[in-house]
Amino acid sequence: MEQQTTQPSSPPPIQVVESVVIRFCGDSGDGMQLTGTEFTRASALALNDLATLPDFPAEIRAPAGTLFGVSGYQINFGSQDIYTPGDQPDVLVAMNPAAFKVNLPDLVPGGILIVNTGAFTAKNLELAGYPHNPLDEESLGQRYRLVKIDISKLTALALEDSGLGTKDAGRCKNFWALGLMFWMYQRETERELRSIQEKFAKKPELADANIRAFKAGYSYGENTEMFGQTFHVRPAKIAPGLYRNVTGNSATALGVVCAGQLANLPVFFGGYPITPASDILHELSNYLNYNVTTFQAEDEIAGVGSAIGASYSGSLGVTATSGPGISLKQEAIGLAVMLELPLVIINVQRGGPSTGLPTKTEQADLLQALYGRHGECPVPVLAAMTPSDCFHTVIEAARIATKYMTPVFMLSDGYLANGSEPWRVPEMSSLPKFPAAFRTDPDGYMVYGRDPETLARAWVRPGTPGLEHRIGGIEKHQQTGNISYDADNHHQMVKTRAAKVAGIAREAGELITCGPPEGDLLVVGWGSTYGAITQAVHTMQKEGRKVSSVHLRWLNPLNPRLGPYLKGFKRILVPEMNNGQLVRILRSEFLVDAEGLNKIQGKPFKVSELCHAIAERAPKVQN
Amino acid sequence: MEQQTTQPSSPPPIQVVESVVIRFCGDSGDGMQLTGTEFTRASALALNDLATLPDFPAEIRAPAGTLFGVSGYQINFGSQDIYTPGDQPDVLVAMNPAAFKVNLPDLVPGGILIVNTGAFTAKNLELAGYPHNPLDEESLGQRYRLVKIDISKLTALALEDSGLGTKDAGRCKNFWALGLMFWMYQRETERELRSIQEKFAKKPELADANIRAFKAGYSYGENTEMFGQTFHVRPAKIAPGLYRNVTGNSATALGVVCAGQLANLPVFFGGYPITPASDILHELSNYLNYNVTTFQAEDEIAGVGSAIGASYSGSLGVTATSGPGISLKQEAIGLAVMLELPLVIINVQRGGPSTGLPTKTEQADLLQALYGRHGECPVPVLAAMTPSDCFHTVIEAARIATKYMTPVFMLSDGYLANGSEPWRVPEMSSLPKFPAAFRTDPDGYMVYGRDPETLARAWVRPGTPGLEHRIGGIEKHQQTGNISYDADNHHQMVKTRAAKVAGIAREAGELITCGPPEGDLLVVGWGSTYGAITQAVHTMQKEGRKVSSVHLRWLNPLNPRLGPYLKGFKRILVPEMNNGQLVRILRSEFLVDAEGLNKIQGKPFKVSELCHAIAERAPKVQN
Amino acid sequence: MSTTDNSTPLVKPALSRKDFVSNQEPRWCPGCGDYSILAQVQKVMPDFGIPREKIVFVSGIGCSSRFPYYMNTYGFHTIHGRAPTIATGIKVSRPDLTVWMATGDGDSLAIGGNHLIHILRRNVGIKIILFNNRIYGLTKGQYSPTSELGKKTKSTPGGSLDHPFSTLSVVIGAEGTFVARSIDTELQHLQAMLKRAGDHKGTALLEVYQNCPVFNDDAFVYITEKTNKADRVLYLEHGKPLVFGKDKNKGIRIGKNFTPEVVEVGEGPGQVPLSEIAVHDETVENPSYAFMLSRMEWPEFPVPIGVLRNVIRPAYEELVAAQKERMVATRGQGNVDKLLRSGETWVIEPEN
Amino acid sequence: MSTTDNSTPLVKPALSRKDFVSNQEPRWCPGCGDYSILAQVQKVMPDFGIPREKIVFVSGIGCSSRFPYYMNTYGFHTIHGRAPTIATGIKVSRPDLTVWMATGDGDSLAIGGNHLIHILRRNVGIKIILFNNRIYGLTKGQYSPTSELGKKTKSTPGGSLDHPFSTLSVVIGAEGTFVARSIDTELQHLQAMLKRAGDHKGTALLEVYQNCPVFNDDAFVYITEKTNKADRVLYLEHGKPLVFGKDKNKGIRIGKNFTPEVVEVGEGPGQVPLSEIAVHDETVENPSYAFMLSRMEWPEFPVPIGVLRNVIRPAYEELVAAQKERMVATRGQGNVDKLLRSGETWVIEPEN
Ligand SMILES: Cc1ncc(C[n+]2csc(CCOP(=O)(O)OP(=O)(O)O)c2C)c(N)n1
Ligand SMILES: Cc1ncc(C[n+]2csc(CCOP(=O)(O)OP(=O)(O)O)c2C)c(N)n1
Ligand code: SF4
Ligand code: SF4
Ligand SMILES: [Mg+2]
Ligand SMILES: [Mg+2]
Repeated sequence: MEQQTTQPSSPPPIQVVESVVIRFCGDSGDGMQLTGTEFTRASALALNDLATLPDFPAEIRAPAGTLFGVSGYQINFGSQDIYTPGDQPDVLVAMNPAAFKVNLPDLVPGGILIVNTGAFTAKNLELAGYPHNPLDEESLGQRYRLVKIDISKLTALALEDSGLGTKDAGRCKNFWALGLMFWMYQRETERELRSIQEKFAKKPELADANIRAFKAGYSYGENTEMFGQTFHVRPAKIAPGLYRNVTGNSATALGVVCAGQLANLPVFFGGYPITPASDILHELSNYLNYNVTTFQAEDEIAGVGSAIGASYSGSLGVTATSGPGISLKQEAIGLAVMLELPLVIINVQRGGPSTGLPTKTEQADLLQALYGRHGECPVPVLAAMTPSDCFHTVIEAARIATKYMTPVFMLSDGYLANGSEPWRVPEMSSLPKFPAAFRTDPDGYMVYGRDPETLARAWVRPGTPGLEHRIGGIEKHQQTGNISYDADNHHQMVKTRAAKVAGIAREAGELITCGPPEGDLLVVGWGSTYGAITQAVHTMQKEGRKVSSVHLRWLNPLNPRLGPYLKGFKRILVPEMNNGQLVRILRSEFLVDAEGLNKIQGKPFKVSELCHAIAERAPKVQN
Repeated sequence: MEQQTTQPSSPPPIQVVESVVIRFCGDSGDGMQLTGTEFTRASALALNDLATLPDFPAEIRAPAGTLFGVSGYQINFGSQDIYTPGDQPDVLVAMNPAAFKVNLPDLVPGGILIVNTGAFTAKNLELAGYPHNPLDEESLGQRYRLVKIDISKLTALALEDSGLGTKDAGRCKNFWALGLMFWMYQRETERELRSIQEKFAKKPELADANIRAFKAGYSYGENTEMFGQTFHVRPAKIAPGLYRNVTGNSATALGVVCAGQLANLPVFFGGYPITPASDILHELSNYLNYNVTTFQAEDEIAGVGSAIGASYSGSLGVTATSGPGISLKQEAIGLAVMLELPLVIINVQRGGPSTGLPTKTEQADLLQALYGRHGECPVPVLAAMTPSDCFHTVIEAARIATKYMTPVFMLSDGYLANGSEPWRVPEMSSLPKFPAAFRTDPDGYMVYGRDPETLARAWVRPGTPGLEHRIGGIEKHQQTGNISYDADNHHQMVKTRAAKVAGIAREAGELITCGPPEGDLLVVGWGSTYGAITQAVHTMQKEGRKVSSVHLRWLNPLNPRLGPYLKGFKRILVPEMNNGQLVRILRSEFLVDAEGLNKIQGKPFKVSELCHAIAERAPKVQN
Repeated sequence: MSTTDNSTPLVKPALSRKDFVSNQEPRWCPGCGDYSILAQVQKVMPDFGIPREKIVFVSGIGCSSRFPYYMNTYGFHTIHGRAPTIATGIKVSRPDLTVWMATGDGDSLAIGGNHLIHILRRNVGIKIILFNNRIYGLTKGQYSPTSELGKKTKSTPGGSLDHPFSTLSVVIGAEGTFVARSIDTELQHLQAMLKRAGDHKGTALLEVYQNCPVFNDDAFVYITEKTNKADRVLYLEHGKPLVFGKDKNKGIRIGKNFTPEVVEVGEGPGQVPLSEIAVHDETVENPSYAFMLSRMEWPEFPVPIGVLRNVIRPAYEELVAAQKERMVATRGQGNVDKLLRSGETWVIEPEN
Repeated sequence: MSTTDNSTPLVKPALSRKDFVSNQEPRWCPGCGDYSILAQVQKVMPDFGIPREKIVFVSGIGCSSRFPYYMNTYGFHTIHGRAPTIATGIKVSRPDLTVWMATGDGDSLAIGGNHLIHILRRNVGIKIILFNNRIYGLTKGQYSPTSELGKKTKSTPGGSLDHPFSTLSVVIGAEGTFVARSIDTELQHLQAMLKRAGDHKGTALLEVYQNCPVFNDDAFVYITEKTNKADRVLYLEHGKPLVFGKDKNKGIRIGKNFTPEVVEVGEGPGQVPLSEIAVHDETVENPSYAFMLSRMEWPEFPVPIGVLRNVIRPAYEELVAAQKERMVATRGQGNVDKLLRSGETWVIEPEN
């Protein structure tokens, strides 16, 4: 918590802080995800900038009280630009011993630690593997600003005459905690009360109970004056406009809908559920009235196959999955490369290899996107940088796919998928249209004739008279598209397919950079590390270090401006949530001694980790 | 035909030549493959060194007389080391107009052109797209040593009273041509006659007819004294021992059988037919009495899945396929990586992408072998250099798989698979054994405990009391193997899996080089380009160019001696039958400006193409 | 441009067989049964009255899957086993197209088995011609999931050990709504079955016994040979009793526990009156009857040829279209600007 | 070491339920039907008298596929849908092992459908427990291939459009030799079925209706609820007539064209005498009868529970072993040196 008191001499009742990181944690059944999202909304409405990180177990409902059943939700909100959900919580709300045990190590020293003592029962302590109650340790209060509250009991008291059973009443304690946090950060409560009403509209007795709990928590803060103070985070300076929160998966789904409209194409989404990509399917299934068809196939191969069939027939074919699904889809993607049909392939990367860490984030499928198919089988690859950027990235993927008649990979990851941020909602009219052009003229039609600039072949919808033709996965004659086993023809077709994808470099636009175009160190990133890298580079620049960063939205082809740009720096550092993938490409492509910084923990980089690595490589410069 | 007449002044009846390239070509139904293999055998028995290249259409039996139904078989035999099937035939035997049309461009200027005029009928000419009979062109006889023979008719005549129908008699003309070539190269006929007897044992009338045709062809040469001379290729200086011909697929199958014996393990082969890998399944299915089980699965995934199941239970699990099959198997291979179970994966590469050129050769699946799976999923990769080397390579793959508890890729290709060469058959007793060790001691057993040197975990056969344990594809605790979502544990496990594979570098042995360790140019090759590169480098060295070559048997990890070795050369050239794959790895790994030489034509490099590329880069040095 | 321009004739001239012949020369082996199937398909195509451009032939990989190249319609040669997935994408996104699928016993029942059973249960409007030659042709002769037990092939020199599928049992077990069988050499019958399949809404599966003279010659000679045919083939006709034999004197009676039995038909001793013989009904809702037919195999039974099952269930693409329409009807045609602004939003005013 | 050492007892102490409980705590949701299935499996395991180390539990991916972790035997949690392939590799290479497989309706009938039908036709000796909760549990609630039409789930907010499979129809269509069904809450019955499945040679498939309280609660309450159970469930017992109902006064008669019908049993008017009621026979060779049972679904019919089909066909691993033995018998145990030297060879003599 970077704090700055308004009147340093006498402690005021309201302390102004620049940004705060709060983590709510408890049992899977404790409703921590709900608590987190409600608090997020309130912070957004208070015009703070923010970023969030939900973290829940792979188990659907792990047994209550166990360590592996702990669920958490972290939010970083502030009056400056917020790039990440924060390295370490300033405030930890722990609802039971297991959550306490798992999360305490992350709390910043001196941070606020709010504990629900009511859950520290003998049984829960045992489940968490505590021989003694850790709250009894004296040092705890010395290391943190410890606030012990029997939230369970206080909630029960508040609901005494609500008519609710103990079990149901117990479930309201997350709203009690939420109420307390609303008081601490002086959040507007009216809207929250309405929201609870709406959420539990079908069970008014629960709505009522949760409201009571919420109010009780709020009053508790007010009446006990816990810290003798509350905190205020000023509104951030944010571009004017209409805002909402989006997660990466939501933004992706919305982007797919928009892409269809911008391309003037029906959307066909073929997929098979898999964590953390399933929500894209779920959301799109709600948008059928937007000229969208969703198809839950029998497996990933059928998912991509159906999308290819739809693309062939004149739809925007889209498929989304995670690593294991990509491994299965590669043969069919290769077919689409050979057929030169548009296709958008979304990979919401998760921890691997194999089943790996299905609910955790990682960036380890980059090389697979580039090289995972047999034969020479180039596919353009784009990566999203932030949750809301998923929207723009998937639209860009669709634009390239239809313009160049090629499958396109759009890489997202578990962190983007579930993380959320405020998003200034664009007007459709502000987004450039890219209406698909179908060939209808039989005159001089060559199935593999090409646009001289883009090298794209023409898209023909079956149903068009006079253009009947046959295509398939066997190598084809470079004009007629008929089967050809000719040696030179094959060589040229391989070269042409490569040239077509390489030519997409002209679409890459400006480099996304932070800092001057020369210095001691350049940090090169891609994907979801954008926020953490940017924040770290800012911080280090402020310390007077000659560090800049460049962020790659295009992984294949690379932005043609990148090569020259790299030359301006003495060292190059490539942080990735993998064991070193982009770094290999940069080394091979530009023969630069780029160095990897690799974190393979199923978790995003902390800003501090990056700052540390930068500090080691870029000295403070005295002017 | 590099020829050297023994007595330059007066032309002798027998001309001694150092090496000859002959190509037999005709319709798919003309029996060219049989003719080729018979001639190959006779040449081997004449103690020539040799290499062969069969080339047949993707269609099972394309309609007679069509261009796409042409089938060819090329053999290069000589009295010196023969590394390739030869760039251009010195002798072309064309059995019909379509074969004539497709193959003539390859014939060396001034080469011997033997044509079966009997097949140049109006219908066949039309099928081949000839408006006029090309044999009527005068220039033909000026450009080549043209020998027109109505083989069809002569064969018919020879079989006049054989009682065979015209159709069956017509089928014997390939033996007529074979007879002629036996005469031209003075091959021993006795064994051939026996071989025909054996081959047609069940149809004695056919055996008889073929023998007659064969003899008639031989006599024709003798009686007409076609060139006034015959040719002699002296025996090559070949290491003493017992020899046979093997194709790459045969050698692979034999290698798998031997590997099982050397490892003291039953072999389980799970596969699904695919060109050009199917013969490995076919051959192994004949070796069930060698403690081998073959399982033709419902698809490639089931093929590799069953092999993994067998490995888990204590067999040597093996699977073989080609590109499309690898694309499908990747998810399961990733599981095997996670489980750390031995598995041999054979990829007989063919032309891609997608269905591509199924019967042609290519080397375009290297990057897929390295990076084709989701997540950080390292697998060792080995490539065979020659048909017979497939034997040793697959044994090495099995040794590494069992020693390090890991899946191993063995890369072969269509050229190796179907090409053949004489092979000095090893004694089993001369091959080092590597008996598999199964853990049986429950004391202190940790499912993911590791050998400190190899980092291999212990292999436990189900059925072993006290060692019951559970494994799966989810990330696991680095000792117990239990499911673990722990961040640091995941990081360390990714690093450990990578370190284990990297550590296999210690097995790489000496570099395979040709030439001094420094010079103007180093040619780096892998896989089936070995022969062509070696021959080209030899040739260019003789011209006084400072060129050497190094051939990589290990693609992952790379041989640790490679990096230092590269430093000795001014330029590095990497010829590959793909669009540049190894070259990327070398550039990224060693930051050297290695340059690709890429041929993507479904055909091996010609020696001359390589010589040309070398000459451009390494000047002739005057001493 | 006048909208009442009369220069374009409104009625296109009827198509003929030749209109469906593409410019690619078939590359099958001489004598392959695929030629006959191709010819019959080209023959019946004009009867549907559907313009060429509205027809798509989709296939997997195999000899039989080369089929689309030879049809002068839209054609799509996909990858091994995946034709049903691609065909589903085509039909669901474009219900106006008539989609046929050509596939082999390996393509559809080995690698593609899963997609086959799922397209059947969904009842996507695809007309599937399954070329069953009981062998892998294109890869040069390995046994397939329909190869008989003990078959010696390249991959089973000692004889195959895998109990074969009965194609139509799998199809019926997977909820197939139109299930039929014919033979490459039975030209009239094959044409009739193709017509029936083409007319079906939902997935129509027509298994065609196809001879592969190169790798599995005479695989079906046991029923196609003239002298035996009448005794070994049961021609199914809706509403007619299940009788067969040269003199139509043998019939199928249903015995205990649903077990069919072959009986002699007649009024004499040891004979069974025609009234006890099962009467063929393609339309029985409950698939158990059709399943029973699918189990009949010579020598125990005659082999049924014809339409085993033909019931009506909404085609998948119709359900998809209707659901979309329902959503449009209840929610209105989607307005993306509204969608983007759905849920909780807030406005940051420009500072002035 | 003496070979007659008596210190090791020859007979191991019999195992108990607890011996099969692993040290891993189940991570299913409270109230999940998987707990009951696990408990019943652990309960019956000792009855087979097979030592723990000889047993392998294999699974795919899904809630149900976590099963192996909780069994104190060898266990293998594979990848989604592929358990049958890996189980096949285990059993064929090691027929001495007892291999069980745990799988979900998505794992086995969506992504894994092809492997399931192939393991069944081959009759590999695997005992498959198919946890059918008619939903994808682990991915948090999408419809599965067994979900009823119109089901509203996360991926089908407007109701699903895919006609479901009847699991056991697919299984019988794919040549299954042992086909049974039970329910998670029917503890005795489930135990009995597990025993039966465990005793079968070849592939045994036991479908267990399993409640997923989180995403598809009470999916089977229409047959499990006490008041209705007797009228809605048909308990199959070999040799007993197909009667059901509280008073056992309803029965199944086989009507025209193999169509079963529910009748009232009795001698009164409008009633059907017991003699006309079908008598259950698991062992009918022809699967048409079992198929007919697999089609019975409430409300038209009671839902059959028990063993639908149980016939004997050689297990695949036995055929494989026998073929190998035959080859060894005819050719002798292979000598690799000879093999390498087979075919045409020649000798290059050392020059001296
Ligand atoms: C992924 C993949 N696996 C294997 C193959 C090789 N392959 C091509 S066709 C075929 C089977 C052909 O049999 P079938 O479907 O019965 O067709 P037929 O040739 O008999 O008409 C196989 C195994 C392939 N092309 N792709
Ligand atoms: C290749 C792959 N695709 C998708 C998934 C995601 N996934 C895991 S389990 C599952 C379905 C689970 O349903 P079911 O088999 O019925 O098991 P249940 O959880 O209901 O017991 C899916 C789609 C995966 N792990 N791997
Ligand atoms: S191999 Fe058989 S199925 Fe294939 S084209 Fe030839 S005859 Fe026909
Ligand atoms: S989600 Fe359903 S099936 Fe999965 S563990 Fe929870 S209750 Fe059981
Ligand atoms: Mg076939
Ligand atoms: Mg389920």
